[in-house]
Amino acid sequence: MSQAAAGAITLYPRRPMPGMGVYNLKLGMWVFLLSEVMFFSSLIGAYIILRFANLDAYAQPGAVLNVPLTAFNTFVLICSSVTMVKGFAALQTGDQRGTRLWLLATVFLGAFFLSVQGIEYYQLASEGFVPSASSYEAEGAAIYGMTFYTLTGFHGAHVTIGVLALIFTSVKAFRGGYTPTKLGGVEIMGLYWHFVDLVWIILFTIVYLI
Amino acid sequence: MTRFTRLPALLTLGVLAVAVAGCGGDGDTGGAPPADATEGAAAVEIENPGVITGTVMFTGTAPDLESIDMDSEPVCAEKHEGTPVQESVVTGTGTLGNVFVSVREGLSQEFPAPSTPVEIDQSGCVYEPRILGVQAGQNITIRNNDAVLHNINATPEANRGFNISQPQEGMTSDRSFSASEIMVPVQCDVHGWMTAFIGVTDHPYFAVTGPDGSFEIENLPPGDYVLEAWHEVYGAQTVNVTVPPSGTAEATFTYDAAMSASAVVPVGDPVDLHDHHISPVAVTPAG
Amino acid sequence: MDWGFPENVSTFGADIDAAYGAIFYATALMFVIVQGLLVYCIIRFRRREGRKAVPIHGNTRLEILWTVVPFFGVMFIAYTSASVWLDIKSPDRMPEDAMELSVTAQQFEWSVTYPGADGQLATADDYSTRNELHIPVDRAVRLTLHAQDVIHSFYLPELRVKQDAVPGMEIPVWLQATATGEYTLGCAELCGLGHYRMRGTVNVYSQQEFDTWAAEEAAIASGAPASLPPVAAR
Amino acid sequence: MSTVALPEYVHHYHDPAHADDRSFVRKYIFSTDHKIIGIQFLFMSLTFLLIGGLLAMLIRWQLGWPGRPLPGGAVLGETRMPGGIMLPEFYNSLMTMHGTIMIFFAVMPLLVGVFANYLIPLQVGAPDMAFPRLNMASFWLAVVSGILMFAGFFVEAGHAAAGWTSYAPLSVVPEYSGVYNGQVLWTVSLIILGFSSLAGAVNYITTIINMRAPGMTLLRLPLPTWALFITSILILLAIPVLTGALILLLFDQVLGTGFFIPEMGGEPLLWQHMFWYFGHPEVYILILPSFGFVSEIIANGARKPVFGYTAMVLALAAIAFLGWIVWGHHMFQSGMNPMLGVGFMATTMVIAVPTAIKVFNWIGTLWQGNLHFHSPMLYSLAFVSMFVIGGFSGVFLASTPVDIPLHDTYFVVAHIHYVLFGGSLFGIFAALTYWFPKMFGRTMNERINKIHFALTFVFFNLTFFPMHELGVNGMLRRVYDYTQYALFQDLVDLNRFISLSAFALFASQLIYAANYIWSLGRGARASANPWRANSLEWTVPSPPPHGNFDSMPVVYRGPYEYSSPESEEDYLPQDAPPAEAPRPEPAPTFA
Repeated sequence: MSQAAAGAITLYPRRPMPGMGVYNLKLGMWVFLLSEVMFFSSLIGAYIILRFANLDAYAQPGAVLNVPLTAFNTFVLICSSVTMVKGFAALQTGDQRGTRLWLLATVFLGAFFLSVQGIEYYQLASEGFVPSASSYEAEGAAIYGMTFYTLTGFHGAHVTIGVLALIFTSVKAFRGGYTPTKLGGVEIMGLYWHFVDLVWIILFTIVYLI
Repeated sequence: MTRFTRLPALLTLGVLAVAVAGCGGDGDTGGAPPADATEGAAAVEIENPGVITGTVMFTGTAPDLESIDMDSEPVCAEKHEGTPVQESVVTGTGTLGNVFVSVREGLSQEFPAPSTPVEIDQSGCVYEPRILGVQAGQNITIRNNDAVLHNINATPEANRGFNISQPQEGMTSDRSFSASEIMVPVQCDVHGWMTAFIGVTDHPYFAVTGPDGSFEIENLPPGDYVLEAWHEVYGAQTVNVTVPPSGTAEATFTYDAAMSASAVVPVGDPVDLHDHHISPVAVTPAG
Repeated sequence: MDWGFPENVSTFGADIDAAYGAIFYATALMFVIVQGLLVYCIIRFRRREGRKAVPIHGNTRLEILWTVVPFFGVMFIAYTSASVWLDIKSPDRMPEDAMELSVTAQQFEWSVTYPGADGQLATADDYSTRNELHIPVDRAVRLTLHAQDVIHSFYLPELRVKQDAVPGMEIPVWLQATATGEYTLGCAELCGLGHYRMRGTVNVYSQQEFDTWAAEEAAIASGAPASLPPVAAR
Repeated sequence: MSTVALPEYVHHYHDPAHADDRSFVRKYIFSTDHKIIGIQFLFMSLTFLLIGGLLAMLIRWQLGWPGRPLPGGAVLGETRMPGGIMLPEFYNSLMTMHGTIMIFFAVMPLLVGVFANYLIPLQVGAPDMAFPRLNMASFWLAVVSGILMFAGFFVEAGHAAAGWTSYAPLSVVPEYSGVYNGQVLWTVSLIILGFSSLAGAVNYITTIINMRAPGMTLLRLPLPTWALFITSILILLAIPVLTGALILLLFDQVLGTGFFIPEMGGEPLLWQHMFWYFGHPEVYILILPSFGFVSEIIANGARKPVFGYTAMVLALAAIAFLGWIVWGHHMFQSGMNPMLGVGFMATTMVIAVPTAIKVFNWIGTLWQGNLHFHSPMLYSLAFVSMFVIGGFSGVFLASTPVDIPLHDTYFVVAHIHYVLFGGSLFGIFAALTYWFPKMFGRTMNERINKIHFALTFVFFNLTFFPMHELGVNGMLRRVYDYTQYALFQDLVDLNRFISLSAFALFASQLIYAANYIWSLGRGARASANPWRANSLEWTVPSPPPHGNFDSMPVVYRGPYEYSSPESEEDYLPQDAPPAEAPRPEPAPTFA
């Protein structure tokens, strides 16, 4: 047990206990993401139940939604996970410039994803597919619109928060705020980003493909 | 199903939080009129006021009225001689009662709401009167004269609705509507047969016909008006009238028993005022 | 006020009451054991000067015992309950030849629709009663519950029936009364400010009385004026 | 093990030479100190406990004297109690808010907000929480949420009135309920409270996993910390489901969607499934921490190790796990497929097993002990006794056929109050009293506490035990005026008796409140370890300084080594090195 009696402060040794072997911030993020899993599970569960209860109200894949566009968008989001990994790898090797560039690339891809989603929403709305009952002609479409926009909208909100956090992280990276020994911020950012990516892959499968 | 979109509620949540600390009072008395408001249209000086008189005629055979099964509410059944009926169609000899007649177009002035409330009673498990007119902002005093629970569920479109209860005899509640709306349906959910309609106007020029079908609207500024008649079974009609200075205009509406088949009674939705020039008497199938 | 359930006039009510009784005696026994042990410990091991507690950390054999015994106890209760439950609620087990009625709940009344002379629901000669359920004794009755607005719960305490009526769903319920008389009909699920007034009566008649009543009602229904077009409220 | 040293691991321990120079605002209002936050939660939730109790008194007035004007009740206004006569819609608001406030703003923050915050770092030997600022946010979000919830009483058309379960469509459509913004406020408030609980749970879990002192293995954790750990996991996983359901409800309420409206393709039962999928784990959130407190206090009072410590931990975990697969037992009569009912009955019945383990282990802990009946011990013993009754009434409700006559009657009300008041709240009284010296450096008046205990125990049973009888007679819950039913008319006398007992029960609680407040300023000074207990919080001064421990404690044994042959005394602190006598303590203040 090493107690650095540096002045007035007693320091914990690096790992006081046989805990999970991860530092607080990372563990906290994992724990938080568990709750996010439950949140999205509840929304997806509601979607599935409502869809089974109103089979006729849901269009066939591709009948209403623009699947190719969203498939491309999914690819973009997966790419952004790759750039995120690259950024973190660069930071671990001390490559500050690489970190900054990869982070910026992730910001760009995230923002691009959101823009495409915005365009998709705009197109659907102008075709009459809005989340309320009266405006869409197809019978029973109210429940389809409601669930579609709620599910994708909450994912979009998570991506938006992620992009804002990524911008914050990038600014900090440009100021040299991260080093190979101080990389917690980037690592938990990555965890969150990969989670959002993973959720999208599930949502895309359920909402667009099935 | 009609539902309010209460997005503003969300936006004012923060304000509400402050309101708790600040007001702590009763926020629910509704839009009571200012205390110094003088009564009725007297507040507005009308030069050379005119009058509209008229009759709502009725042709054909009036239907038998639906009887109300009040067995489960003996307190109310006792108040009726014989079997109580649903007074949806009240006729005289060739005339129609319970028609709400009001000026729909042609007024340019503003009329402050009267400070005296109008009253509606619940007695013997029916509303009295069944058809009620009130000015926007004017208080409606609702009274329970039965020793049973009544609830008053008003479901307007243009106004904030309410659903309040009066569990004991003698209880009164005051409510008002802020915007004109013809008509606001009122329902007692405990006694499904209990129905009333409240016509809300933003001026004092309205009347409800008696069984003789006659109505009179006084103290009108001279000018051209669109007059509308509304009946819960036979629908709405409009007619053009011209009120001469200090004179009397006549207006006649005619309903036929056959109209009940086609009438969609515009509850809540105002009639299309651009229809009135087609014919002086026209059933407006709105909705 | 009785100490038990209200008088039972339902065929399956006796099974429910028996299940209740069995659980009552089982838990009463456990209650005496547990609270008795607690009181015994409190008195027997109360503080004495100079005595030191015995530092027992546990006893595996005992712990296994009080894991296994309650497990089989409650599983036995669950097993015996299951068949009673399915006899009452499972649509597959409901009597085939039952009289069909339809019950519609709305704020704040029950309306019961009876088949007319043709014995079929949803035909022109149907008639209905408000806040009154009229049934013959000793005959299985199958009711289909509907709700117009919010969730209500069809509650007949003397007939041991309770079943929510959910808007958008059709839920079957069956019952068979064993005694004539007037019983309670209520709403057991909060349905708004008039919830407490949403009650009526169940009239159980002999078959003969019921037929008389039904004939009268059918006559009134067919002789009555055609109802007016619905007022466009609500 | 990585060789990279990360500054995140550095924690500041208290240095007595270094004066605490934080400003008043940083120290007591926007404090990041887990102890201050715990005490903030304490006063917030005690206020709500009082409000929730007052609402219950109004409810009991109406039930004892249906339709009779309450003297002075007219001050509540024409829309609530005109002339002192309660309106049905106000009654519905009262019972809705009694449930909501007691569950979400009184018992839950008392158990978790107060004690998870206060105890976890002290019991695991950490200087503070893993994320102190997140912890502060957790408290202030709860305050915002509480204000929004309370605001509902003052909005037009009154507060939420669809029950604490808020079943759709009643909770969605204003024309059905007569409630407008009150229902929206209810939803928004609980969404915000969800974020508060979540922030707390992330903190507690991380702290317990990562910030234990050396030697504090998982199986040396005191049982309150174990219980709070498992509770936090339940919160972490259950609250997001509620939040999801509430967001859909909010959309239905304000945006005109129809997730729960059948006319629009929605499913009313979906709300019930989502709500109870959260709601049943929530029930365990409301009882597990009390299990922990009571285990700790019974061992202390009996001067004996907890009987079957490992079994106690496993039982906690088993109850928490089973809590996820039993939610349907709230919905036996809801129109759910009856076959599902059978499955849910079976899983529900199984919960009796770990619960029985706990009860027998508590009795085992008393066996051959040397029982000190200090007031926390009395509360704890009452907890065991009352919780057992609540558990037994649960068996009736779990049996699907027996649930038919009992569902939605006062039997359910009796059951929930035996568990939540007789259980959780007795546990809370035990914990509040037991840790009072640690939190405030003073002791509560023991004699007054014992009077409070006796009155509460008697009037609690007089209030709630007869409710079983009401329920068996068929009396419905959530009914404004049961005398409308001919069947229930002869229940008035019993209801009046219950109401009088409830008033006495409420009055008895004021004794405790007065004692609590008086003791804050005037109680006798407490030593560091007045109960002669073993866990780490008793090794530091009362109240503990900012940063808790002077230096990192080292743990050598489990927390319940009472009457160990290793020690001369009948206790042995967790951090006492082997073969070292416990620190001398003055004679116990209880007797």
